[in-house]
Amino acid sequence: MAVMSYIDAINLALHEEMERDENVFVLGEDVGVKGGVFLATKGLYDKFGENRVIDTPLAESAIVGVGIGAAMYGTRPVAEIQFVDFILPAVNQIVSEAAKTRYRSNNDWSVPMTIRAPYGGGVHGALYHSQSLEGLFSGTPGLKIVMPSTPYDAKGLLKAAIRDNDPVLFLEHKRAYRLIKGEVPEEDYTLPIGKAEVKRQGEDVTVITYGLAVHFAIEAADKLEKEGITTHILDLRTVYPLDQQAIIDAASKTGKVLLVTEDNKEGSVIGEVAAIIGEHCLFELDAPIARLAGPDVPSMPYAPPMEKFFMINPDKIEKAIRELAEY
Amino acid sequence: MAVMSYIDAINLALHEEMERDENVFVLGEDVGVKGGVFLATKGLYDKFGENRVIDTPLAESAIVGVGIGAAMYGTRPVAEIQFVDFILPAVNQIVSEAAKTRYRSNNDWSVPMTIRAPYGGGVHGALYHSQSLEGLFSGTPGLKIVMPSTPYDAKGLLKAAIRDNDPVLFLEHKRAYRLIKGEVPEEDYTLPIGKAEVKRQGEDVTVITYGLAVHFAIEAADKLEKEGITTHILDLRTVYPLDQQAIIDAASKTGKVLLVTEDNKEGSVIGEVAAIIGEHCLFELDAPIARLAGPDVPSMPYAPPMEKFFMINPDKIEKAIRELAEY
Amino acid sequence: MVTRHQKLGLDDTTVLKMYETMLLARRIDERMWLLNRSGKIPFVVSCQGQEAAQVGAAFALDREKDYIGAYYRDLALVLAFGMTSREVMLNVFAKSEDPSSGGRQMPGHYGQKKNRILTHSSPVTTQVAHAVGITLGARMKGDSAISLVTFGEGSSNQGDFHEAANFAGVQKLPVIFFCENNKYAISVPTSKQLACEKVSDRAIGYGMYGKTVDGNDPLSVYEAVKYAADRGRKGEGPSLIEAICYRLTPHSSDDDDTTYRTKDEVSEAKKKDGVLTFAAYLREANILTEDIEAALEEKIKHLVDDATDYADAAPFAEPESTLQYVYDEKGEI
Amino acid sequence: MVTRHQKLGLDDTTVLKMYETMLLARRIDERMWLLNRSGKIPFVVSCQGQEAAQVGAAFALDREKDYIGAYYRDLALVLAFGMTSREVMLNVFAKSEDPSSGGRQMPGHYGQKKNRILTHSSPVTTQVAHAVGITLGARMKGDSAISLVTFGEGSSNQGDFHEAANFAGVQKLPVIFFCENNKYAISVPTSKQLACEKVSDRAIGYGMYGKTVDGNDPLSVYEAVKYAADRGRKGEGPSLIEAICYRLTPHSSDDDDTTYRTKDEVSEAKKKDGVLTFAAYLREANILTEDIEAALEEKIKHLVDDATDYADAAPFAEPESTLQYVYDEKGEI
Ligand SMILES: Cc1ncc(C[n+]2csc(CCOP(=O)(O)OP(=O)(O)O)c2C)c(N)n1
Ligand SMILES: Cc1ncc(C[n+]2csc(CCOP(=O)(O)OP(=O)(O)O)c2C)c(N)n1
Ligand SMILES: [Mg+2]
Ligand SMILES: [Mg+2]
Repeated sequence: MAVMSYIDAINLALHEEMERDENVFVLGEDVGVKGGVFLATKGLYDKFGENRVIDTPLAESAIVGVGIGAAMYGTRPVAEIQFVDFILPAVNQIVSEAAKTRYRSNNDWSVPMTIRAPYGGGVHGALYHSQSLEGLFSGTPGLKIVMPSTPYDAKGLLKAAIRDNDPVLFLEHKRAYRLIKGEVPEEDYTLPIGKAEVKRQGEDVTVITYGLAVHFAIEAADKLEKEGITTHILDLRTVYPLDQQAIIDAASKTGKVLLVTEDNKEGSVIGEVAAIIGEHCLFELDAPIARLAGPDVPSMPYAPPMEKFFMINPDKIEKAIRELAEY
Repeated sequence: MAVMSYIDAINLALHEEMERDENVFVLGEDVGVKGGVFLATKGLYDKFGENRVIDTPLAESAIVGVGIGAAMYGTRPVAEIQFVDFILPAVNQIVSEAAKTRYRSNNDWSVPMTIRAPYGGGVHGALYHSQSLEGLFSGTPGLKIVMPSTPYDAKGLLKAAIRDNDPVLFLEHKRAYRLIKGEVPEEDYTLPIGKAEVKRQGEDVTVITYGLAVHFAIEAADKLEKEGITTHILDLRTVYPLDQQAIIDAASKTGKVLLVTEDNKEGSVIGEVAAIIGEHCLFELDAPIARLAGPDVPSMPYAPPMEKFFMINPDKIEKAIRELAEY
Repeated sequence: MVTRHQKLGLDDTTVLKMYETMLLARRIDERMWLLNRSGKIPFVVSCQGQEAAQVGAAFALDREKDYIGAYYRDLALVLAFGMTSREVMLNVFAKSEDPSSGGRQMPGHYGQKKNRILTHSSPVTTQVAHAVGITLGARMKGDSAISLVTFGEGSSNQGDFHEAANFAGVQKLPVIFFCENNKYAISVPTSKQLACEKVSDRAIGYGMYGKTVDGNDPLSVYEAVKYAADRGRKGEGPSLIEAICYRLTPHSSDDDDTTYRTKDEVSEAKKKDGVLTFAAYLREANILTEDIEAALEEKIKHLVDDATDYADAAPFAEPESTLQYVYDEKGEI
Repeated sequence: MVTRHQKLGLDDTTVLKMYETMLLARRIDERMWLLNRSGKIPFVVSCQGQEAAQVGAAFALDREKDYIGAYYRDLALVLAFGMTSREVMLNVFAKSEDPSSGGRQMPGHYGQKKNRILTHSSPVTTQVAHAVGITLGARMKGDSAISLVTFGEGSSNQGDFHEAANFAGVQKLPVIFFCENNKYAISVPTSKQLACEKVSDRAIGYGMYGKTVDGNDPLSVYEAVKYAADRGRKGEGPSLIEAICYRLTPHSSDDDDTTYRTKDEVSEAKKKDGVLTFAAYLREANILTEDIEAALEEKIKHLVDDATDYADAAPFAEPESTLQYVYDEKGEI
């Protein structure tokens, strides 16, 4: 198996899906000639031409809205939003339209579309190139939200998203793009949307998280293992709708739960994870549910000291796990 | 004190604030000559003229965006969005702009604007005239979200919202408009944004909710009282940022908590309420945290049997309280 | 003497069919109001005053192949595209068999895949982008179908109109942007909606062909839309056609229009009602004889009665079916 | 002989000041790139190629009274509106004293209330609506201030442009929509952004005055913006002015423009660089003598050095200050 970066796994998935199915096409800002500002769509324009790799005008609502129409027609658009922060002009098309099309038409019409967008901080992106916006979309029945943490998951889940018959919001951590590397099969495979995965077995404390924070948690767990504290890590992978059973199992396993997100704390998806635990396995718990998240300020500032203050990191997670273990 | 309907209390607050402060003005679709599709702005056009009561073009992003500019200038716009379902084209202006202006300018600029919108179901409004969208906005630091349940609260909180120096999303239950009546002082008063209120004292079960559901909960509690079950009801009033202490106190009081929302269950604001409880008073609980909410389908259908199936009501709440009481 | 419709290449049978479709729409619409005022159905939104424009546009398309993105006033348009009276009434009564939504959406929210009528929602103007996407998908698959998408003049001020129009312009997609300008957006008159003289003035900003026509005259509308359709099929890109109409009813059954416009204004407009003026034209041309007219009214009355009875008697969807079709039920999750 | 600038009512001192502002912007911009390439600062977004347009526009306004909604390339514009070199460099270095954001936003996100420069964000085109709102508020308070709001040609395709322009048109607000068309939106050329010939073709759709001018010539820009400003102040409503420029640098320090445009194209454009051509004009008119030019360069070098040193040495905000100013701290919650 080849070792590749997270972004290369995404690029590979796109190449493979476009080869496999001529209904798949890509549209977005700078995705064509330039290959995307992060180069996630590199090589597609040369290989598949401008009819299937479309540099659109700078208009997110149209990117999504036109994508919806093309999906209704029967193609499988993969729309790129340059940064998730810039998805907000398209919220109406995503929430009112893409997510509700099947339901409102009583299964007559559907929108098999994938919307990819980089999210997350730690790259000097400041307020508008660092956000986590999954929470905003995570009360939208009809939509699925996938946030892979590893190159392996990224490839398998992106292929599943493209083949899914409903709209999928596929969020990629921009700092993971080149930071995270891992083994990725060259052959075709998909992974199930809607399923969380245990990324590490442990007995003392359960960490439930997703995206880049999975790696931060693993780093923290590695350190703590030397002190004899073992950590059970559940990677949500799909943050909406949540994999309830996996959450219940993971929380019950150790009875001490730390929920981690890079998003602001209040209103993030880990609030919903806490609610599921409170509903289903409250009496399995030996400690209050702990949450580690960004502070409730609009987003992370640009200046390095403030960005660092905002961002979660392995040290903060380590500290929170230790506190729980000692509870 | 006069007894008046929920919508009359809102109308009164608007009249009073516009009289009190010439910086206050109203803008939105049909708010002028017609006085709003629900008549919430009735009489304002005649009294204050078309410069302060502006019938805008049909364009929500402009209503909010132009409002933001006027607020930056120093006036106090009160924008009406005709139905909260139609606020989605304005999400970018609300989330990226209004909510982040003070923070991103390091306190140099600010947006003292109120955005009013009717929400909620039970009026044969179908998918797009019944939604509860507070969950979508409830991870937006810089914004406040107020959802009053009574005419008294509506008047006091709307006046507070208009005088607030930051953007406030003020959501009014459209079924409450004419259904809910109550005593409202003719004189000027405000109520604190950010504070929940105990609407009923009880010992057996705590219900935490907001909006129209407060009345459903009271109705249920009245019935249950005859069976000897007493219910403690906390009305959140501000659903973002939440009043943590009031939630902790209310949950701890009875040890049995039912959270109620009319919104879809997964990702709603009551998930965050559950998380606060799980974090702060888990060991005060004698039963799992229960949640009663709409099902996770896009929104409530039009046909009466399906609408009824979707909507929460006093019976469903009564049943849920009884189950908890008997736990 | 060559008649106007013959000059446009329309034969007598076709213009009669156009009139029939307009009249059917009008009669169904009138019935909806009766049902509403008698408490049978909670909500009506009307096409009255816009039938001529809709039918003129529909007949300029290939109704076996092209797509329409309709909006809530497009009763005549969807009838022209193959939706039946029964299907419309099932929608109005919100019954399980309603092809548009199975009773999930409000009346007027038409959609039907087999007739290539896009599903639409209440937030205005979103359908405009979808209609653009349809032609993008079609082009990719070598299908020469075009699409026509409708919206009110108020809705032409939404950002989605601009973004979708520009997208279609850049990609030279065969989309016809069809604005049904009925002079009001609920209570707000065009003078407070638009600063341009004509909505079609916006065409140049998207490199489109633009034209404003009399929406009470189905033949003028036909001519303009036909021209736009031909352009589209020849690869010359999108067009923006504005049909000037008048909303003869209140905005919906929830609206009281007397608070913002005079009765005089409405009765003036009624004189130009396309259903009346087109009938007059057809009588003049000796196509709509007294016999034909009586037979038509009779046939339509029967259709409307039958549709009403059928839909009234039809069952609602099961309450539990509320939970269905959030996601593809053949797929995962 | 009467010079072009005299015909426009501009005296020699003023045009020299215009040039000085352009040159200062250029020199600060160049310094930013040096700082970036030497690893001192992580990010640069440039004004190079747009100074002439910005300065021409600024000088047509009342810089003691009017408002600007700037975008991230508007270094010359904000300098003309009173932001100092030090303040700009504090923004570039993201230091606590940065008046735009206290180091919270990326460089180029200008804002300064005391100089009536609206705060702006990264999502493009949102500021257009704000600039409209400013004049609505001003009018309500009897203030005759107008506003000028800038954006790229790519950004003119956002829905917010359309909605705000239409709002201003209907309300006849004195807003100048100023499009700095630099031919690219990152890698996407105008041919893939726009189907109209000129962005100003969109003016008619909003009942506005529209004009396209050479953005390399500050005098042409001055003339057009002055005309628009006068119209606005006379109550004749908004205008859309498009200045044709060229982006002389990559989109930002993160971009490699050689993957989508040729070096030849860029060097051709450099020949028309407004900083050079306006200098030539001033030399021709004997306003920019060799002495004056040397003194100017000297003065500017000193300003840029001082600003760089000052900003480099200035402290960052405290980490904990991350928590400040989410809400009004004088108020509740
Ligand atoms: C985004 C959005 N905002 C507001 C509404 C409420 N609304 C429904 S119809 C309407 C007026 C539409 O006017 P116009 O586009 O002229 O169409 P008409 O009804 O006149 O045919 C409004 C404001 C809506 N449906 N969607
Ligand atoms: C809503 C939004 N989408 C995408 C981006 C990413 N982005 C930043 S600048 C830019 C191109 C802007 O082009 P143009 O408007 O022509 O301005 P220019 O940079 O050329 O001056 C893009 C796509 C953004 N900032 N905001
Ligand atoms: Mg209209
Ligand atoms: Mg540009």
